[in-house]
Order: sequence, then C-alpha cells, then structure tokens
Amino acid sequence: MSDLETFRQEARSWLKENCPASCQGDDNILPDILWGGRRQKIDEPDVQLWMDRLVAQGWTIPGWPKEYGGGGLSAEESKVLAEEMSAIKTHSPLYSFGISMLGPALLEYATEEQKREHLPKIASGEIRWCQGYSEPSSGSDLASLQCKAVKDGDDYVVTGQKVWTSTADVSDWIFCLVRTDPDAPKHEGISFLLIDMESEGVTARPIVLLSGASPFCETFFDGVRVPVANRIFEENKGWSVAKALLLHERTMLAGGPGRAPVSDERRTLLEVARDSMNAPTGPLPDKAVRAEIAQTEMDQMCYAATLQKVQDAAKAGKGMGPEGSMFKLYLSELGQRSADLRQRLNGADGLIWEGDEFHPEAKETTREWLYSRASTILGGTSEIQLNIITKRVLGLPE
Amino acid sequence: MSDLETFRQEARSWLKENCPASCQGDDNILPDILWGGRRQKIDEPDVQLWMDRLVAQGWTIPGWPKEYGGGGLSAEESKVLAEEMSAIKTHSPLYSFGISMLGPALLEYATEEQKREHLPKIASGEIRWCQGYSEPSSGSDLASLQCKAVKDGDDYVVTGQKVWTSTADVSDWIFCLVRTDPDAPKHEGISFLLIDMESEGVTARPIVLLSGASPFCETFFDGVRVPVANRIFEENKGWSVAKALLLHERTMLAGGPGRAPVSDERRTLLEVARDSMNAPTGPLPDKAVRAEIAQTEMDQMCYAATLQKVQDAAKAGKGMGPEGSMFKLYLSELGQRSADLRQRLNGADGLIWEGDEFHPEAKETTREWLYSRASTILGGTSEIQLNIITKRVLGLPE
Amino acid sequence: MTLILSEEQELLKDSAKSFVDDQWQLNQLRANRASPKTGTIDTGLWQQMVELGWAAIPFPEEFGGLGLGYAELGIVMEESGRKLLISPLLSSVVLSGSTIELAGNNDQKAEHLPKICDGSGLYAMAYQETSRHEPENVHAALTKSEGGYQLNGHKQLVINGGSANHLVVVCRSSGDAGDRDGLSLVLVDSKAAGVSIANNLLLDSTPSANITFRDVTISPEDILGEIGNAAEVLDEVYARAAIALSADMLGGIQSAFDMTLEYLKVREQFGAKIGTFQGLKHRAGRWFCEVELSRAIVLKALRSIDSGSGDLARVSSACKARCTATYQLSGKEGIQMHGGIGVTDEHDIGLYFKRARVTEILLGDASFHTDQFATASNY
Amino acid sequence: MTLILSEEQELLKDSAKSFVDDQWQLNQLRANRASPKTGTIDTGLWQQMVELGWAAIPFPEEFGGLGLGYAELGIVMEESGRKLLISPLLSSVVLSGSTIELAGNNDQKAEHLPKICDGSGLYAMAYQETSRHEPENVHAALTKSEGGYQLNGHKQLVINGGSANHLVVVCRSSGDAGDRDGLSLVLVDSKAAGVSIANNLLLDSTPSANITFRDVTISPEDILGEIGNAAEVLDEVYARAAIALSADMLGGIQSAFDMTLEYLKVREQFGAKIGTFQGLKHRAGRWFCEVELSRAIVLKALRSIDSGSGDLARVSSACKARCTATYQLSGKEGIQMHGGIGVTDEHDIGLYFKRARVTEILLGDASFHTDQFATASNY
Repeated sequence: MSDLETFRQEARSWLKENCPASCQGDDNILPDILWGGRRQKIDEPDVQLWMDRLVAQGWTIPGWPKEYGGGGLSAEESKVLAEEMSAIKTHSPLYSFGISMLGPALLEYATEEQKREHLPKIASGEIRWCQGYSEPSSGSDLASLQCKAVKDGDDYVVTGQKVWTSTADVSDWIFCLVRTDPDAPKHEGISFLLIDMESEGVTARPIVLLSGASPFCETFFDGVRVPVANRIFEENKGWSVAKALLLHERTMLAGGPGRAPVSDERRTLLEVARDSMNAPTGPLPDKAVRAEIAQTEMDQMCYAATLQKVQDAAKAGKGMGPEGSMFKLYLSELGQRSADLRQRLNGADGLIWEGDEFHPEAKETTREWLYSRASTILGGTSEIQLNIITKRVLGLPE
Repeated sequence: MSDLETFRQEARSWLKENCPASCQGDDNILPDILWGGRRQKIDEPDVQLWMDRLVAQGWTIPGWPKEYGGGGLSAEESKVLAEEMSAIKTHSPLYSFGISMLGPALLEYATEEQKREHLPKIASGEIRWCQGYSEPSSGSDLASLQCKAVKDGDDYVVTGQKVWTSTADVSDWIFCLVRTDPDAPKHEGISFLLIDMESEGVTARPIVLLSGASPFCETFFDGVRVPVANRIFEENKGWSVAKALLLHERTMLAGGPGRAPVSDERRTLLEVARDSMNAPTGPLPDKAVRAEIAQTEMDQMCYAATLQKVQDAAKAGKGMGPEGSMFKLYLSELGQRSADLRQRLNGADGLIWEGDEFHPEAKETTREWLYSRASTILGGTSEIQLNIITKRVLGLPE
Repeated sequence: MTLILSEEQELLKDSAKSFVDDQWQLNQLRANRASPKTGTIDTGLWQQMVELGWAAIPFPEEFGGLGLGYAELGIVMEESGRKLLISPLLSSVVLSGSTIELAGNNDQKAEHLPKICDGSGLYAMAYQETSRHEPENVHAALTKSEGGYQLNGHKQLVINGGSANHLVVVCRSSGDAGDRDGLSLVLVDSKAAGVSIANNLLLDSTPSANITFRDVTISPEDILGEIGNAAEVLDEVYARAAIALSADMLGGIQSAFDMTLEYLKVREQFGAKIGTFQGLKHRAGRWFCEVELSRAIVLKALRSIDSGSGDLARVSSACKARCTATYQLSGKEGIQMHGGIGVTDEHDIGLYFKRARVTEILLGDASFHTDQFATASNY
Repeated sequence: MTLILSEEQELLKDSAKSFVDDQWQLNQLRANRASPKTGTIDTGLWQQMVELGWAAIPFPEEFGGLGLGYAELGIVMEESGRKLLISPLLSSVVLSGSTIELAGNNDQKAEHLPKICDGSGLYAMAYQETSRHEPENVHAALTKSEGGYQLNGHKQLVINGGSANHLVVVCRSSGDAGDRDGLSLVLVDSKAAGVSIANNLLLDSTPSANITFRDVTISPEDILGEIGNAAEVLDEVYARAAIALSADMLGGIQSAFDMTLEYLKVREQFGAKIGTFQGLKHRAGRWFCEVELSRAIVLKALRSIDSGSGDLARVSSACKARCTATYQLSGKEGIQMHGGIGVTDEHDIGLYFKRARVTEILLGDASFHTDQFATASNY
C-alpha cells in the first residue's frame, strides 16, 4: 500500500516532467490510436517526443518485463499509472495486434531469444504485425488450414493463401498458422510461424467488402523461405499458441478489458429518431421506434452490467475464460441490431450510396451498418461462439 | 357436367326427404362432432334418425367405396354433396381418428377381409379408434419404440407401454405400432396391429397436463393376446403404414382440408384488448398491443393465403406432400403466439386458476393457452417438422 | 458498487439455499390446488423464514430490522424463487414494508415495521384495479367524513390479501383516474367493517385476493404520508418491488435453465443425447447468454436501490423487462426441449412456465417497462 | 381467384425468366457504382422489355395496353427482382401509370398511357419529402397564378427521377402537411423551367433523384383528377405499388434463399457439408416457411388489385410488411450462412442484403404497414 503510494508519486512526477502539455488535457493532440510500424509517420513533434519517452520508460506496455521493452510494473502499479494518466487526460496511443495478441502469446510460448528479438520492437512500435489464420476453405473450421510449410535446410518453404489478414498491406510482419504435417490429425500438424512481409514471394491484396474498402487482405505465399528460427513453440504444436491467441482476439473484439473506447461523435439513436420525425423534444411520436430505441438502450445497460460483473470477478481473482465467447456473441449482435435500427431510422437518407443531398452522417453510418454484418462472422462466427459456449461453459456433449 | 348436375338434383331431393328439419338451418340441433363408439349416447331422436340415414346412405364418408360403408362418390360428387348440405346448413357430425387417419391407411394397406371388417364400423360410428404410437422413451424418435409383440401360435402377445394415446380411455379399439423384430434395424422391425381395448391386460390411464385434465392417456399392455389376423400389411413393414398415417395426422393437426372449423365464440384479440384498455372504439391507446394484434392478424392472413395456395394446387391435381410439415409447424406456432398474446392481454384476469371474480372467459382461455404449449410437441415436435422439411423439401444432406 | 457477492453474502446465499431445499417442496404448489379457496399462506414456514431474519433484512435497526440492503434481500428472493416458494416476502416486506418505511411518520414506522420484521403482522398491498398494471389508474376514493375519512373502492390481484391482517391501500383523494396528483396511501385493518375479501388462487398457486372497501372508516393516524401526494413514494416502491420480484424471477430462470440443461445431457433420442443436436444446442447457448444478462442486471438493480441511485426508474425497468423476457423464454424453451413430458402436470418445468406468466403481469409486463424506460429517459 | 398460375401465366414467367437471365448481369450493379452521378437507367434494356409488352401489361387496350392485370405484372416484377434488375417498372408503369389511369381524364390517359406502354415516355413519381414514407406529410405547394398554377417544393427518393421526361408530382393545394385533404396531383415536364434535378445512386445501384420545383408553371390541363382531393387515388396507387414492389422483393427473397441453400449443400467445414449442421439446417427450414408465406401473400395481393378488393389496404400492408421482414431475414441469414465470403463485395448475396434495405424503406417499412393495417382495421 505504501509502496503503491510511492509509485503513484513517482509516476505523477514522471508524467509531469515528460508529458508535453499538448499531449494532455481535454484538447490534447494525441491520436486515439497509433498502430506503429515502419510506414508510420508522426507529424506532430510533441507526439513523437511523448512516444519516444514512453518507449524509453517501457510504459507503452507497462506490464511487460523491462528486458522486453515493457515497464516491469505489477498489475496494481499498472492500474495506478493508468489512473494517473487518466487524471491528466493523456494516454499511450500505441495499440496493435502485436500488443494485444502476439505479445502475450510470445511471452507464454516463445524462446528467450525470440522474445528479445520481437517483443521490444512491438513495445516500441517499430514493427507492425498482422495475423494469418483463415484460408478460403478454412473459415469456421480453422484447423483444416492447408497453407503448407515444408522444411528445407534451416528454412521452411511456405506456399498457400490466407484471407482476412487485416492490415497485411501496411504491416511489416505476419504471424501465421501453417501446416507442417499433412498426415497428422488436423490439430496436430500445424505450426506457428513469424514471416517478414518483405520476404520474396509474399503478396497482399486488399479485399473489398460490401461496405466498400476494408483493412482486410488476401495474402499469398509463393515458395516463401522462412527461417526455422522464426517458428514459435514446437513444430506441429502451433494450435496451442493459436488457441491462446484466439482468446485474446475475442476479448479484444468484444471490447473487453484493455481497449481504449473509441470516441463516438455521431448522433445517438434518439437524436436520429428525433431528427427523422421532426420532434426535437417530448415523447417520440412513433411509438414503435420509441420502443425499439428503449429496447436497445436497455440491452446495452444489461450488457454493461454483465461486463462489469465479469470485470469485478476478474478483479477478485477469477479469470474470464470461455465467457469471452459470450461477449463476442452478444456484443456483435447487439451492435448489429443497433446499426440496423440506426439505418432504418435514417430512412431515405440511409439509402443513398453516392450523391450530394443527404444527411452528412448518412454515408458513413451506411457503411458502418453494412460492415456490422462482418462482426458476427469474422473472428469466429456466432455459430462458432455458440459451439464454444455450449461445450466449454455448459458442458453439452458433442 | 350433366351427370354432376343430375347428382346434385338427386342429392338435393335425398336431403329434402331425409334430413330432419331440426337438423338443418341456423338453429340446428346437431353437435359439431360426434366421435362415435360403443359408449356414445345420442339423446335427440332426430339426431339419431339423421345419423342412421346418413350411415345407410354411406354419406358419413361419401368418398369411400360402398362396399366399405361409404357412399362411393367421386371427388366432384362429394364436393357437390358438401355444397348441398352447406346450402341447407346441415352436416354429417361423425368425425374420428378412424375416419381421418386409420381409414385411409386401411384403404391403402389392409386386406380385403380387414377392410370389410373394420371400415364399415368406422363409417357407421360403431367403433371409436385411438392411436398407439409414442412411448415414454420414444417421442421424437418414434421408430425406436420398444412395445413388443411376440408371435405365439395364431396370436401376438403384446407387452409394453404407449403414451399420448388420445381418448384411449373412451375408445373401443386402438391401432398400434409394435416391435416384432428386436434385432432388425429400427424401422424394419415394426408392425402395425389393431387391438381391441377390451382385451385382457389392456389398461388406459388419463394424463394430467399443465393445463389440467386432458384427452391423452398412458396405455399399458400386459401380455395382451392379439390375433395375427389383426396385423395390417406385412410383418415388420408397419413403418410404411405409420408414415402414411402420420401424414394424415399432420394435415389434420394443421387444420388442413377435411376438418370442420370449430366455432369460436370467444372475444377476438381486439375485443379482449379493447376491454382491458377500456377503449370500446377508436385507435387502441396501447400502441405496442395494437401492433402485436395487427402482426397476428397479418400472420393469419399470410397463413390463410398459403393454405389456399396449396389447396388450389391440390385442386389442380398437385399433391400436398411434405408441405404438411410446414403447416403443422407454422400453424402450431402461430396458434401459440396468438394464445400467448390473448393471455397477456387478459392480464390479471388471466392469472387466476380458481376463484370467483374474474372475466368469465378467462378460466377457459387460460387452460387453452397452457394447452397450446403441447401443439408444438405432440404429433411431431417443431424440431421434427423442421427435420422433415429440410430433408424432404429442401434436400439438405443428413 | 461491485457486482459480485461478498463473503457474508455468499454465506447468506448458502443458508437460504439450504433452508429452501430442506423446508419446501415444489409439490406444495400442486397440493395448494386441492384447497383452492383457502387463499392463505403457510404461516409456519413464514415464521421460520422470519426467524432467519429474512423479513427484517432491509429495515433500519431502530425499527427491528437488520439494517442490511436489497443486495441481501435479493439473495433470499432469488433462492426462494429458485423453488417457486410461496411467502409474503414481496407483499409484506417489499411492497408494504417499503411503503411504510418511505411514506410513514415515525409513529407509524415504530408501530408497523417491527411487526413486519418479527412476523407478528402480515401485510399486503392493494394497488391494482384493472387487469393491467397502471399505477395511476386509481378510482378507489378516499373522502373526508366527520373525524376522519372514508374509503370506497375495489382492488384486485392483492397478493396474500387473504392472509394479511393489515392492508396498505393506494387510493385517490382528489382528481381523476389516470392523474398523478391526488394519490394517497392508507393503512386498513383487514377485519375492519366494510372490508370484504374474495380469495382466489393464481396460476402458480400464489394466493391472491380481490378486495372491496365499502364506507370503510379511516382515521387520520392511518394516512401514510402527505395526502394526495403519494406518487413519488409509489414510484420508488414499485421500482423496488419490480427489482425484488426480478430477483425471485432470476431464481426461477436459473432453475428452469439448469433443469433443461441436465435433461439435454441425459435424454436420448435417435441413438444420441439430445444435447448433441446443434438445433437444440445453439438455442441452449443463446438462452444461457440471456440468463447471464439477467443475472447481471438484477445484481446491478438491487445495488442501485441500496445506493439510492437517481436512475432507479430506468434500471428497474431494464431489469424487469429483461427478466420478464428471459423467464418467458425459459418457460417456453424449457417445455419445448423437454418434449411431451414437459407439458404434463407431473413435471416441474410447467410450474416455472406458469410462474413466468404471473411474474410477467405483476408490476408491469415488458411492454409497460419499455414504455416506462423511454418516459424516464425523456423520450 | 386462384393462387396458382394459369398456363398463360406460366409461359409469361418462363419467358420473363429467360429474358432476365440472358440480358441482365448482376455485375451491372457493381459497374453502375463506377459512374455514380449519371443516375440514369439503361434505356436499351428497357426498350427490349417494352417490346416484350411488359410496360403495357396492366393498362386497357384502348390506351395501348395489353388489358392484363397485376397478376401478370407481378410475374414480370418477380422475375426482374430475382436478378435485381434495374428498370422503370415500378416508377413509370406502376406508380406513374396507375396514377394517370386512376386520376386522369380521358385526354390525359390518351396522351400519356400509350407513351408509358410503348416506352416513348419515361415517367417518375415524386411524392416523398422526408426520410420517412409519410403519404400525407406533403409541403410542396400548388398555388393559383394567372392562367394556371405554380408549383414550389422539394422531393426526394424519386426513383429514376433523373431519366424521366415526365414527373407525376404529389403536392398540396390547401391545408397543412399531415392533412389528408388538400392533396393534389400534377404532371410536370422534367425539362420545364424551375425544375432542378440532383441525381444520386442508391445502395442497390438504383438511380434516384432529389428534385426541387421553383415557381414551376402548371397549366390546368396538367392537373390530374380533382384538385385537393387526391388522397383516395393515392391510397390505391401506394397500395398497388407496395404490392408490385413486394413481387419484386419476392424474386430477390427466393434468389437469396436458393443461393444460400445451394451453398449449404456444397460448402464443407469440419469434414462435412455445412447443411448437415442442425443449427443451420433448422434456420434454413424456418426461412423456407417464411419464403412460402411471402409467396402466398404476394399472389393473393396481386389478385386483390385485379379483383378490385375492398380490403386492399389491409392486404397490401400485410404483404409489404411480410415481404420486408422476409427480405431482411433473407439478406441477414444469407450473409451469415455464407460466412466470410458473404461480406465481400465480390459475392452476390450482399447485393440482395442491400436491396432488402432499399425495398424496406420504399413505400413504408414494416412498422408503417403494421400501423396502416391496424388503422384500416379500425383499431
């Protein structure tokens, strides 16, 4: 307790000394997220300065060990640091798949050498990572993947295709599941490889979604040579690494602990409804819409309570476990319902794909509504989440 | 066409001569349904007279051959007869599982001797039949039934239990599926037997449902001797008979062609809502309830159109086939939703199980609402209907 | 406020669970139907619950209470709801007790709350007059007479009205049915002249009563709170009651789910456990999510009462609407997944289905609460 | 009236199907996005459709029509909806054509209907002014001026408005927005002074326009029907259009269903066709029922137009509400069951999802029609 108080004082004074004035307060110039990577350009010198100092201190990822670029803080200390940052309205904008997914998996499964090689570059934002799991014929049945890696000397030669590799076209490295034993049972012939996107034979091509351009890519490997040293954990044991990582992904997709809330400056559903009905105050004249908005808000209240309950349980030392599937399932569907309602409320404005005369928000929310259909599919379909819940939580037989 | 016109004249004069005045017109004394059977008592002499004359003429089941107690009429003639009866507001009240289910199956599968033995007694209403299919451990998986029949000389000895044998406690005979070969694949060891309920070793016990007393029974067979001559179709081929019969059952449960509409003198949903809101005219003040009633009425309109479309197709010479499953599925669920809404509209009145002060309709509709839960289970659950639709209509793989 | 149970609360939960399991059988609900007109509750059982302190949980110690909160009362309600136990917890403790605590003066509290806490008094609340929950649709008239007041009117759905010796009655001292102004609260002795009580039995075997008041004399000491100004107190009372009832519902929801999940694991058809069929399995998964969401909002809502949240109207409506929907789902899916046995009177799942309907109508259905939520949110 | 197709109707269906399959590619919808501002339709394709007689189907022979009915027009709409074909069937034939047929005098019919039938004129109807379908919420003002009238106002969601040479405009000659009285109908040349047209492209690549009328001169000969008294004609026109649009929707519903059913039969995951998974299978079964119900009500509704049913308001609302719900379901289930490929622009299922939303909003969503059904049923 008194140690923690000491740390709070230290953190406070470090922040006072190191956080540029422009990077704190209500009008701070920090972006919500910096994804890092070789292609990242930071225009504001103050932001660059703040990033450099955070990196030097290890406080982009305060909980990781110091030797890997983290801050070596305990969970309590990390919390104190977050509180102190929040008090002066600043944050560490670095966020990436490296931080949220690959890093934790490396900490658990990588060799000392691999950790020292890769973790600091994640912590500093030097390398931006993307994920190569799904394939065209391996969607829900991820473990049936066919992208193959054949050993040839000190290298694997990788040939095949990945899809839904988000940000592959702007990332530096990719972490990949590949088949190293085609004859083994499907879960037992998979290895986990790290591949430099600049290697010869790698091509990434963006996927256009029904909502338009997307961060997702198809990524092709045509005889790509990958050093065996880039394999994480044992050969043919990549599925264990993948499972750990998938859990982090679901938690992230569900907006679980750890993710900065994205600011939303769009009109609320109620505001959209009031505009569309020309009813700026008082009871909404369309009672069906009124009930739908209330239902959505009540659902959100219930979801928030559920999330809080799990977080409270976590604070009390109980883990989340497969309940992550529940959050992914429910949040994605709630988001869909809400996007759908918003779109309906937009009415004719929401029908316009291109054109001049329509509500300024409509074009953006239309694309968000279309994109919301992906939320119950990517990162594990709702059906897969239900399989996980019923197996792992409810113990139903298979 | 001219033949049909001749028949119309004949039918009209027969009706004029034979239908007692008290049995026609708006205020006729005929019951909606007479189920027949040895225990039936008809108090009104005119009704008895009308029944006797109908039976003598074969017009309780005009479409069956004359030699089996029917009227030997063609489909067109049957329709003309129905029109003529309808014109003077009379009908043949005899209706039973014998008429709707067993009879058609016997016509298709029984021997000449069996037809001559059983069909006339169905046509005359002398024998009332019930059905013995389900067993406690064979519900949806009907073909897994275990009630066994072991051949002993000219008899089978039947031992086992049936459930959901509706009206078994007041019926004269039961048609039963029994296992005659325990070693064969489950569909191939079943035979179809007719059993006299007065046989030694038969016991029927009514089942109480959550809605209260019910027509359903548990029926026990304790070494009951049944002549081999009472088996319909070949030994171990009873499943074919059962399938034909199940189709008739589903058609009947879906209120398909052939069943007299049951008169409903209860308040409409709208009337219930108007009473509960004290809003005898004008727009309903509770807009949510208003929308729910409209939704129910629109659903009923769609269902009626679907039924009409299938009936029109049937008239044009196309059969119904597995679409019967669709009707059973949809009508039972629509009925449930409607019963549920009615019950909610009844509000506090609908909560009272026993007591004096509540709306006179409430007690009855409460029980109907509870009973409606059985409609998606008995006669093949909704899940089974979905299995049938997806297999036979949609051709989805198993 | 945290949404997990403290150690003390866990202990309370365990003891409540043991008590209910030991002292109460679901068959009692079937037995009650045999003597439908009695309309009374099992006072012996209630006395045992009182001795465990359950009736005293939410009241201040100065009035004989334990000085705990709804977080604790909710635990007891959930456990009794788990087995559909019939008791005056809602009618006497939550509805009547809250009203007296919130509206009563010190003398009234000192007289009545100890009786509620020690079980020497049984209280019931008479508020509803039509088949729908419409808090302001009150006709029962409180009129001035020499030396006091007279009460005339008719109430229905008075839970445990036939067993109560004291009635808390919502009436109108001015204005018209539907007005928020003019609502008043009075205490009436159930044996008073002019009070006639007709018992009936609800679907779930809860005793209920229709009560008529004819020229019942009300002394000024039996007016609770400011005359004509009861609306705000009633808002709070109904919100608390909706939340406490939701806790009871949660217990039933969990039971129906657990019972069905178990059945999915043991019942075989087509040579396999029916829980292996994805059609049923996925529905069970969705149902589970609804149960979890219901549990979370009940925990939050109970704590919102204790913390004096200004958002209680919205929270209580979100809570009751959600639990209503989940209980309906639980009753329906429970029966459907049990198949034929599920529609028999012999199987317990049907009892939960019936209880789901009673708790839905009590204190407003989902549609009522959706409307109330929107109103409380100013739209 | 029978709900199955006659032999002639079956032939019409076959020929319409062949035409659509041969002459139209779904890729056209993607191509249209490349030139989003053109906002015009493919007149070559339309001319071919006209030559097949499709534009003439519902009109009397004396005005160049085929003297057939909506039962036949519905067949053509369903087939074009099956492949999301973009044409002026709804805007020119159903909306504008019906209005002229129902409200016009003999001279007006003789002048305009033949042009609709032979394709020499393209008509569009400008009725909507806000983001919601609110038939009486009309501000566009028709005012007296010397020798005639002037039109001022703004319309949106004028389907094919950019391609039309004639506009049928709903306006108000008296009263306030929301009034049923005072609605009038006028014909406006799209090139007339004061008409300005802003094209835009809808989600489903349908061309639409926002149109402003500034002091547009209207001669008395271009008033359709009795001035100020258009409400009843509009009821009939909107009902017909909702039904004809439902037929188009039915085609899309059936396509989305068929496409997905096929995918369930070929796509493998976990070593099995995904159509073997009961979770998906049962949903497909329920979806099929909805498709069948939609088909039946569309057939019934089309015939209700032809038979002059007095119940058209209720039937059309039941039809549009049902098809809206089923098309939404079809788009959503279609995408979900296709999985990842379903959310790409490359796959066709997403085009149906988009079309489902456009057709939902056009002429009133399910909530609008539920309300209209209740109103038409007097409650």
